[in-house]
Amino acid sequence: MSRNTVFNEFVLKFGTVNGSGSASANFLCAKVLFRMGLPVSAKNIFPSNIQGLPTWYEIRVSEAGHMARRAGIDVMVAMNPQSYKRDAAEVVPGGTLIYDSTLERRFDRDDIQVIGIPIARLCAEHWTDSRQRQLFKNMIYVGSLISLLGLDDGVVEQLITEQFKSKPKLIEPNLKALHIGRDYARDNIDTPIAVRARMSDKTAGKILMTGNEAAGLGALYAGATVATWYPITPSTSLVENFERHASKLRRTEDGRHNAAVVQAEDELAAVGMAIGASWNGARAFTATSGPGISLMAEFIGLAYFAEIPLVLFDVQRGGPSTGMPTRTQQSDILTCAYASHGDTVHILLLPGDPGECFTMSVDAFDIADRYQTPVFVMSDLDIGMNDWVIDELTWDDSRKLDRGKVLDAAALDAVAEFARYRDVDGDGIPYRTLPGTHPTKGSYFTRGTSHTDTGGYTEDGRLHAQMLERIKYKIEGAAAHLPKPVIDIRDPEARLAIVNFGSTDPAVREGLEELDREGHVMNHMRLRAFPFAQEVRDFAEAHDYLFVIEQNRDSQMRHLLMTEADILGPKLIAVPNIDGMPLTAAFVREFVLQALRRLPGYGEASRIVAQ
Amino acid sequence: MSRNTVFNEFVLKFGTVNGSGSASANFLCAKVLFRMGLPVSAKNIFPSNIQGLPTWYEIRVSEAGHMARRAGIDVMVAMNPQSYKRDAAEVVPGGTLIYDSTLERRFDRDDIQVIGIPIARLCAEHWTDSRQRQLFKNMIYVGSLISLLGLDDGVVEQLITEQFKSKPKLIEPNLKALHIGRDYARDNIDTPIAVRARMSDKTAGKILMTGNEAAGLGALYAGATVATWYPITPSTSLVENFERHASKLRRTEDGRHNAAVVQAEDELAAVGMAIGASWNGARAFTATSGPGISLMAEFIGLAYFAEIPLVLFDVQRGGPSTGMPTRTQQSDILTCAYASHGDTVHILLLPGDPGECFTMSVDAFDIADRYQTPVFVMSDLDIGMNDWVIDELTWDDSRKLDRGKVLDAAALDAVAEFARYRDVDGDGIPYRTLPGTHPTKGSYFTRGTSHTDTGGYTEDGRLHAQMLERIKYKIEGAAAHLPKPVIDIRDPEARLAIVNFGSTDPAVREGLEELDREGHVMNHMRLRAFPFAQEVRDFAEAHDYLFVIEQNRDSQMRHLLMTEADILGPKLIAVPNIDGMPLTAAFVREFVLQALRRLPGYGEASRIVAQ
Amino acid sequence: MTHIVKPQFRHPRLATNSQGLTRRDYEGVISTLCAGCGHDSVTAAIVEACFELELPAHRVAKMSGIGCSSKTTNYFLNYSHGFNSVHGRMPSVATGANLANRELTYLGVSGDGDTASIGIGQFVHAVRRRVNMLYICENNGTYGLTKGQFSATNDRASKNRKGLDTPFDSIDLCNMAIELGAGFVARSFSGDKAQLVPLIKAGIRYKGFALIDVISPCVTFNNHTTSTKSYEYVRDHNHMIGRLDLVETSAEIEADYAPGTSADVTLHDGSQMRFTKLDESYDPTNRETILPALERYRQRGEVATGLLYLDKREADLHELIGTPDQPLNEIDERALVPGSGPLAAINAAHR
Amino acid sequence: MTHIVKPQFRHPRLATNSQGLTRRDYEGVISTLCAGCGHDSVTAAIVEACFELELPAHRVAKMSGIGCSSKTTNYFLNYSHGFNSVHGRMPSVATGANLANRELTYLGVSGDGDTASIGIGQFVHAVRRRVNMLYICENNGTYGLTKGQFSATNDRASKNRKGLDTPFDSIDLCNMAIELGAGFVARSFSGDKAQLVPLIKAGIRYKGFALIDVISPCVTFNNHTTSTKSYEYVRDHNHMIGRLDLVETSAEIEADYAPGTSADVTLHDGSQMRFTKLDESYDPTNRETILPALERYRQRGEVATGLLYLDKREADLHELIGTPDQPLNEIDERALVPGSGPLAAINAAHR
Ligand SMILES: Cc1ncc(C[n+]2csc(CCOP(=O)(O)OP(=O)(O)O)c2C)c(N)n1
Ligand SMILES: Cc1ncc(C[n+]2csc(CCOP(=O)(O)OP(=O)(O)O)c2C)c(N)n1
Ligand code: SF4
Ligand code: SF4
Ligand SMILES: [Mg+2]
Ligand SMILES: [Mg+2]
Repeated sequence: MSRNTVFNEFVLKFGTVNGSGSASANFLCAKVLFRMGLPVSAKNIFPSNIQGLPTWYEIRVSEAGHMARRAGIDVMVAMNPQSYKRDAAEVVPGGTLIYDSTLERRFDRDDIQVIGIPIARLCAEHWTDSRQRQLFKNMIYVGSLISLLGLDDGVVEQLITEQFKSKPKLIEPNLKALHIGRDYARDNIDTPIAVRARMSDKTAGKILMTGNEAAGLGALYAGATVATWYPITPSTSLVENFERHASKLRRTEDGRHNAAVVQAEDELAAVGMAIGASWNGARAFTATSGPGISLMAEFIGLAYFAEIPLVLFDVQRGGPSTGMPTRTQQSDILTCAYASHGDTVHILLLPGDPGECFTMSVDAFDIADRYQTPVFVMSDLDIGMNDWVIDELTWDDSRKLDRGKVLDAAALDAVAEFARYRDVDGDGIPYRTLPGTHPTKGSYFTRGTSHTDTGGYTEDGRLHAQMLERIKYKIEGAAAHLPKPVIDIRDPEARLAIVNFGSTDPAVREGLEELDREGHVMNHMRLRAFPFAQEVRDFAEAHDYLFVIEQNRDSQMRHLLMTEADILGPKLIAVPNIDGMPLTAAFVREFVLQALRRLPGYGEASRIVAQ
Repeated sequence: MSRNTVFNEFVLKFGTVNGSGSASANFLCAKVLFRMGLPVSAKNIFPSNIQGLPTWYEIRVSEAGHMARRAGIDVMVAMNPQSYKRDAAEVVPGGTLIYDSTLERRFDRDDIQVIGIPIARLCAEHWTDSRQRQLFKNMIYVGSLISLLGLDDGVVEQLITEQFKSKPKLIEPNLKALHIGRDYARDNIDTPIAVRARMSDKTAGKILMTGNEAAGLGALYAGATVATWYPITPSTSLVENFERHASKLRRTEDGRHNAAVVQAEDELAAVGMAIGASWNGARAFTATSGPGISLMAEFIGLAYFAEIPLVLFDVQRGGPSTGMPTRTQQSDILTCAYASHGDTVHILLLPGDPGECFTMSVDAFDIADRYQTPVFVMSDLDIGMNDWVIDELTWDDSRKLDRGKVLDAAALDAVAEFARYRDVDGDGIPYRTLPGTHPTKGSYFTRGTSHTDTGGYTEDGRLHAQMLERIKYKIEGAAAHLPKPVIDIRDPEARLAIVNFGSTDPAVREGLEELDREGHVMNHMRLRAFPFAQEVRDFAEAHDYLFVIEQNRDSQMRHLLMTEADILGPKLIAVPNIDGMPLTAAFVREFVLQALRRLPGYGEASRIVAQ
Repeated sequence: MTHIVKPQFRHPRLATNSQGLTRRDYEGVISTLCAGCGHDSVTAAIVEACFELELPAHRVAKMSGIGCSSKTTNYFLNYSHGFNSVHGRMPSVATGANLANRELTYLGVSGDGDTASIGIGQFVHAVRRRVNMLYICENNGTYGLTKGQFSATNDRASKNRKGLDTPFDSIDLCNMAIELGAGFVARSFSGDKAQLVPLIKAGIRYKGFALIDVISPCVTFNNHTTSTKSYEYVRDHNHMIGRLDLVETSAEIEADYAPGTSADVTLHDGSQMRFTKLDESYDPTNRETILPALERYRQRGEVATGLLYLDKREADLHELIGTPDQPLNEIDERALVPGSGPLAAINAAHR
Repeated sequence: MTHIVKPQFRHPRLATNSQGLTRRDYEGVISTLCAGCGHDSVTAAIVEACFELELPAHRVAKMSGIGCSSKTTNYFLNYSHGFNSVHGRMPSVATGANLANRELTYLGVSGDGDTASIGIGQFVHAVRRRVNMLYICENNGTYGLTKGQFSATNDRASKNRKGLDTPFDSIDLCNMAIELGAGFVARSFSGDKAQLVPLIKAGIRYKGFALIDVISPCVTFNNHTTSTKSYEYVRDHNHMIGRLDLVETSAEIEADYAPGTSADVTLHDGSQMRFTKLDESYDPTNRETILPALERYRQRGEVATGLLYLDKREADLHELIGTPDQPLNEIDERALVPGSGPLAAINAAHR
């Protein structure tokens, strides 16, 4: 340990081959650091294939709490010769690269510290079975990090013991491999590396969870009973998590569980089933990604126009088309906001981390039932599949599900006339009934064709227009009851602000701090729902320019801010990012600085006093 | 004929039962008036069913050339008791209603002239077969219009003779029925009616054609050889017309014809086939309406990203969902402009009448080939299925098809390296090759996943970003080469203008004239393509306010003008219309006047001089 | 046009069933189909079957796609909820509805375009999932509502109104369903109410996926002499392979019958299906022999009607995937929402 | 990761065929599939078959959907254009491509998810249209690329890695294709190159829709002992019903063979398919007997492989709809654009 060692602020990256078992070893490291009390952010950068290609895992450790991805690797564990070149190039000057020195390699960098550990040889010395030789390699490099990086011995061993609880025979050899790595590094490497982890206390009350697990749990807590889906990266694990938790938490006495999960034949069927179930009074949802949304478009229009509650999770990935299935983007915003032909506008919820995936997932069902309309939860690969540090999940046991305006048999007996599509309360929201409720009252005909307020078929254009206007009014009315934007007034005098949503938030917040340090204080609004609340307009009103940061090419949220929040285009500065990687603060800072230079009067320092 | 008779300016409407054979009788009347030298506009208002429901046919005659639909019926031929009430209510005071007086009826209107003709009785007297009795009823009311309205005897008889050319046996009884009606009216009705037709010369060089026929012909003239489609109102007749004309004009020596028309199993397959054919070098297209576009979304994104030429006709109908399948709207604008998930922007052509359906259909294929991207021709039910008076179709025999950048074997031999997705010319448009061209050069792999410029698979986010930026640049470059807006500077000083597109044009032009007469002179721009040409921005720049008239609820074109032509929202006054009927000048006038009252400084008279 | 509800005066002499409902109560709004359309006869048969089964009308959910045929769900069972979804996708909506509440009766009506073209994928998978529903395909070999294009069930020999041939072999929905392991597969003819009503009754009672492919002529677009889906053609070529009766009460079940000509199958609810063979050699429960038998009829140009196939293992989607007995849409919130308790363990597992 | 082109040095001793191409010339870029994946063996068989057929590689169009299997079109025939379209929709893209140019050879590769789930509708209709192509389904009973979910071809008896049953009956693509009247239907096994190569050759030569359903184990997700799509299971239960050879030259055709054990069918291009029966009673040209025969194998738990069905009427979509002989994409502009002349008549007809 040198005097200049940086503690608890670094990026550790693993370059491995997929399908080689490295994923769980890498996750183990993230968990160890987390248990050491350190905020970590773990990004899995994996190929769209199953085995044999380069894959990476980045762990940023930041005691200060910066949880965005950060470029510039401090410690690279380069276990994949295919990617040596790229991996070496990413290491910061003075950083460290650890590789398997069983065969000699050169990395063409004099400015980094290259540490060779003869991992394959060590494995060969201790194991004969080839599968074991392969697997334990991973544990050897983890072990080496105990010595080299300061992973806590006890925490690692504790975690390994927990991990193999159900297969106790595996604990021993894993610990053995761990120790081989630890001891080799301890005994053979004496030059200390520039960064190091040590125990802290910054993760009390926190957990490490993916957004897909949180969203799946949210659906469970929302009382969803029907999940119909079609596998697609990166949304698959959402439904899998729903099912897994349901099978435990919803178990009935006879060993079944109160939920139906059906893998449909495609996305059209998946959403059709969700609509059918929802129409019939179950809370139902589907989860998919961009291509699935495209396929669901026709059905989404039906749900909108026939006013059927529907919850869709869009875990966004790199588009267009099949695009970059294992990379992250926020590029389905326009597609979802206006999904389906004809005039349609849909409610979008925009979770900013896995914690909000949980809460917004629950909210989505209430909102869908209340407004009888599709609700999209717009997650993305970064939130959905990566482990984030979030607050422990909590639940308010007094919370009741809001099933919206559903008339039961008694209520039907009490009303003079039931008209499915009539605006009785002046809020644009009609009452609905469920099939089978009452022998003679409340039945109606659901259709995607134009209809009267009792659900009868009509070709009277004025009635059709009224119906559409009411639906528009209903959805506009929802705006005030959706999750509000999170507004951070860092300086009441600031004339500039950053607007963002979703997974870019850690990068934006870190970027704001950096800009602040350089004299550019800006306010911040993170959007959490569409259609926009009044607060969004007010915030825009209060600033001269808004930098709209989003991970898509065409600045889709900026479009919506112009057209649906009436913010003038020139006020909204587009900050698009489309390389498919989780956003970095550096990107935010650089892009904003560049743009500032082009803004007359704001270039030098933007701590500008209101005129 | 009274002294106050209005000549050649009236609306004649037929209220009949669908499936009763009235459609051809009504069309006959429109043709007669047209051949009498009178501009006519014929609107078929039909139910989404096959037989037994009310259906209407409106013919506006206007020697002055106003071809928009006009409310207020001068002569109503009310042949359907189901709709008597509505039909009578639509007649203008002083107007005429003609009905079948075989059974007595009352119409509760003292302010209109009600003429009874005992049509069923006349039929029963002359024919015994029930089908004939039914059919010839129609010809009897046509005959009565010779006497009552001034349809020209000779022209009618000539047309009947032409119509039954292939079934000459039918000429005689049809003429007989015609004469029965004519003579009965002549001999029994002596009060003249307020409007009348007489010969004129305003249709020289004109024809009467539907947009679907014109678009089908356009595809034929563009050299399209593969048409793949799925039946849907109102687009079906487009492909049917393509096939019908192809079977005559593309006949080969052995009796086949140079085209393949395939009815697919659904819209996904229809567009998939068109993409496959286009990829393989045939000019291919599909035609559909809103629900079909929704279903095609995933494939459209593939064509966009893999850069495959594709022509789609969207004959728009009332949305959302199944909506009003037999009514007109312009509500797929946003859906088509941004069809498919991820970042996509598509070229839209916006024909304003069947004449442009022909020319833009031809253009669409050139543009699709040139830019290697989907091109939508955004027609609608009104243009597509109604007969419009347009200039005769013409064709420049020196015109060559622009097949875009396709390398043949010789060209491949000449290039050092072929890279499918490389921007060689700086216009963002790469070169493509067709399968089977060259034994060893030019093959590449087409995919919807992210790719390098040679078509290889990549997960490198920067390459993906470059690819998407190039495609964006390519499409933006197309803007200058698409059909330009039609700009009518009615007063160079005017600060106000109307913007519209598509089938609303006759109503807008007539409305402009009316407003003009009332002191509100406004300029006019009819959009003809998206992305927008510079002229669109310039026109907006030159005016204070633009009324954007469109047949959808959410003012979708206004959205695009804000976001894609950078026109400030407050300048763009939304004028939405969604009752599913072809637009009227009265709507334009009234809406604009209302809006004017809310515009400070423009309320009184808008002939305002530039400040 | 708004939807026209039939006048609701009650004829004092109309018979009521055990639900206190008359035949009239099983009707819907007035049909807007063409006079003579086969689909209206199917509607009438459904009304009759539901009346005879004494179904509580409101416990039926009527599911359909888009087409003339799909419209008919509005023309029967006014006390039921109906769902006219999108073209070709009724099976998924019906599956979802069924998942939410396994206790209602699901009656799907579709057309040959809706089923065999755009909907064939969903059809196949609904069969495979054994969704407990009766799926009636009103098969006219044409697209009625879009004015007479050929559908995929149109026979190759058949011509359209313009005298053009279908160039392709037709899809036989019954064969396909049998191949996929459907539970109950029948073919019938809209013109034969005596055959159709008991088939509908049995199909409703069957637990699992029941298909009735009803040839239902389109008088406007496909009833000409060269069509194999015309009234005339079907009347002339109809080959009834057997007669089916649903025997509900144990008293009736005891009644004897000529042995050898009949095969009885007891349904899950205790009622019996009595199948009287008209074609000696045809056994609708033998998967191995029926497809070749049907192929022979086809080659002879005969339209085999009746119960074509019955899988006696009545098991539906819910049993296959093991959902609880209680309808999912009726489970109390308290049984669904785990509450704050289990979150402690979940949080702990994520540290 | 960019796509990796194999090193292109030519081994001087590599045999060339009449096209002047070596086996290596029929290869593609390096596979990124899991080591041992069945799909790589199918790729190798395709390379071999194309080499032996002496196909001009650039006259082949490689069509696929999405999945591990669909990726493989990149791993053979580098000189061909490939089209990796969207999930489950390859059949329509292939149909369109074929419409544009009837002279190329269309080779479609798909997976069981791509074909039997999301793609079943397009599959059914491509079969029905008799699109002239060889459609290879690399069937592993699972979704490889999305990590091991059950697919619709997974047998009911089969368990997944977690020991769970598929609750549903499997879809048998061969039976379905036979029922729909496909031209050429075969089943094979990726582990049996000797059987697979001649089937691929014959399937390519057959004019019309040819299906080979190749059981192609997924070593990562569905090769465990309880899977019926594992190497072990298929090896143990493989029942070859016959051996197929493609005999190209008239000289070879003359060569005699043991009579009674073989049935020869002459293809449209003059070559012959020689079918040597291994199961005496199985006649792949008899529609009536093969489905029951296949049902019997199934009940015995046997996987019948070989040429299961052959429709001797070779006729493809183009013949059915009567397109001209010349590929549509090659017809000269002058023959396509009617020019100003005919407009006079058209205009006249609209006055
Ligand atoms: C997505 C979509 N495509 C096309 C249509 C147009 N369409 C309505 S009904 C129909 C065919 C109906 O045929 P079938 O199911 O046989 O019913 P039938 O009218 O013959 O009873 C079509 C193509 C539509 N409504 N939606
Ligand atoms: C529209 C759409 N939905 C889902 C996916 C995700 N996806 C990719 S491959 C695949 C399944 C592939 O299974 P199969 O066809 O059997 O191929 P295998 O990988 O087993 O060879 C799925 C569901 C997708 N790419 N597109
Ligand atoms: S068009 Fe045909 S299917 Fe439709 S209602 Fe008329 S007869 Fe029936
Ligand atoms: S996951 Fe399965 S199907 Fe995919 S490459 Fe690996 S072994 Fe093959
Ligand atoms: Mg039909
Ligand atoms: Mg598979």
